[in-house]
Amino acid sequence: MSEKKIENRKSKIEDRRDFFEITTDALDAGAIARRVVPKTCGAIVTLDGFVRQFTKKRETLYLEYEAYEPMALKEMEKLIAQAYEQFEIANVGVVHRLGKMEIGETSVVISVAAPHRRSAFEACEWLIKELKRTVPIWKKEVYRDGETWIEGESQFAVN
Amino acid sequence: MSEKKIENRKSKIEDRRDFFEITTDALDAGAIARRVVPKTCGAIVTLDGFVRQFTKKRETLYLEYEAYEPMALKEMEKLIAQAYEQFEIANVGVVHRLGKMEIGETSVVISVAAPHRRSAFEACEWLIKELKRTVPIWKKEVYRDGETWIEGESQFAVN
Amino acid sequence: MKVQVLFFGATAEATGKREIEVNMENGAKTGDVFQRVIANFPQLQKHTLLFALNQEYSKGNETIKNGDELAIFTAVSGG
Amino acid sequence: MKVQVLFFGATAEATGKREIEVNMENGAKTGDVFQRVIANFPQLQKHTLLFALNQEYSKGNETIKNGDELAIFTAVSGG
Repeated sequence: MSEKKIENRKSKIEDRRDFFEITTDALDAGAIARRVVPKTCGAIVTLDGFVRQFTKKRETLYLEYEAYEPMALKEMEKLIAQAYEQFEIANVGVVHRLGKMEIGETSVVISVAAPHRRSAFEACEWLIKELKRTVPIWKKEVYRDGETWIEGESQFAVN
Repeated sequence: MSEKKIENRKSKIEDRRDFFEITTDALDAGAIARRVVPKTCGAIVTLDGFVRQFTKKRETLYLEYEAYEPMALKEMEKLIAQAYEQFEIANVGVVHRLGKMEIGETSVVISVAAPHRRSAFEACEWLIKELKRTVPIWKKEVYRDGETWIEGESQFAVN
Repeated sequence: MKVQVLFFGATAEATGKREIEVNMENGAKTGDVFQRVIANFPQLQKHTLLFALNQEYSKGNETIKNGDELAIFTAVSGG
Repeated sequence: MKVQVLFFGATAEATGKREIEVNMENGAKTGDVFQRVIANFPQLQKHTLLFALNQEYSKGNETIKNGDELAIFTAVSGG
């Protein structure tokens, strides 16, 4: 498991415990969420993204995720830093799983704790949107009749 | 555990599995979230509300939740029905715990699965806001030097 | 005509009761019941009170029936 | 001057390689490297490509240094 912790980030909240990780282990959304709990917060908002069985009626058998891992961790760290600039949040946890995933298995978990619920919802939604746009991770969908590397939409495209 | 399931609600999504429950058991947010997963969805948004240690610098030792249980279940059912009218969502799970809860223990979990992430975030946030406003559940905060039944703000107040 | 009135949380604590039975004349409104209960337990007046009839929020204008379940409680604080 | 170019996912599949080494003249820009790689692997042209230099997104205008780590990949699709 690649793991980084952010130290010394400015925040009004003491007791910081951000993390962003890439792992091939199965993800437990509830357990990840509880790691972002500071004493001054009363709510966590969690996004649990997982493998969908049907996309536009085409049946997916399983997925494979691959990452440019050191760059992915850097981009995750940037996203968390940007989230702190935009939202009043206390802690953020982002974990993305790599490798083969069966239907229903969790591929990504983003948990945000905040003193105010509203900020937690906003930051969590912003983080998943940006993660899908900027963090170098790719998924291959494997169907009965073939497989496709999914290509996202990105403002970074230069050609 | 009081448990109700909503049958026959209109939805574009097959494979419905809503639930709303009141329980004195410990809540596992991740496990609750996974119960709302239909095959056509790829994301769950979960709100995990728990016992805060400090509220405005006053230290809470523990909390006690009490409900007007049959009415609370009716109000939860209404909220879920209203959520389906307002948001394109696939499944909703709402579980509130009653009784004594220690610092950090989860008091409420709301999980929403939807084909589109945006709707899941919106519906989850709307549901917790409305639950706090309309569902007859009360919490008593117990401090070192006393205890208080917390009184919310409600549009239903008639005096 | 007898109706049941339930208390929860702060109202149970204030009245020292979880439930009482109230005898009302025919044709009485739920609001009449709530007023009578508050007159008997004036300590309830310092709270912002909500009312319910048969497990639905009530504005006090329903005519009561024998065996109705009424409730008086403070603004909710779950979550 | 030698730089390393990494491929991932669709670009690794299209090129049949995970990584290549490219020899460039002094003063070359990252964009020059990317263009040369695409010329050598024209099958990359049918993809929307993103570029990175030393694990940061690149617009192709940086001057390369010996040992730089470049990468060519398709628009990301994690989550």
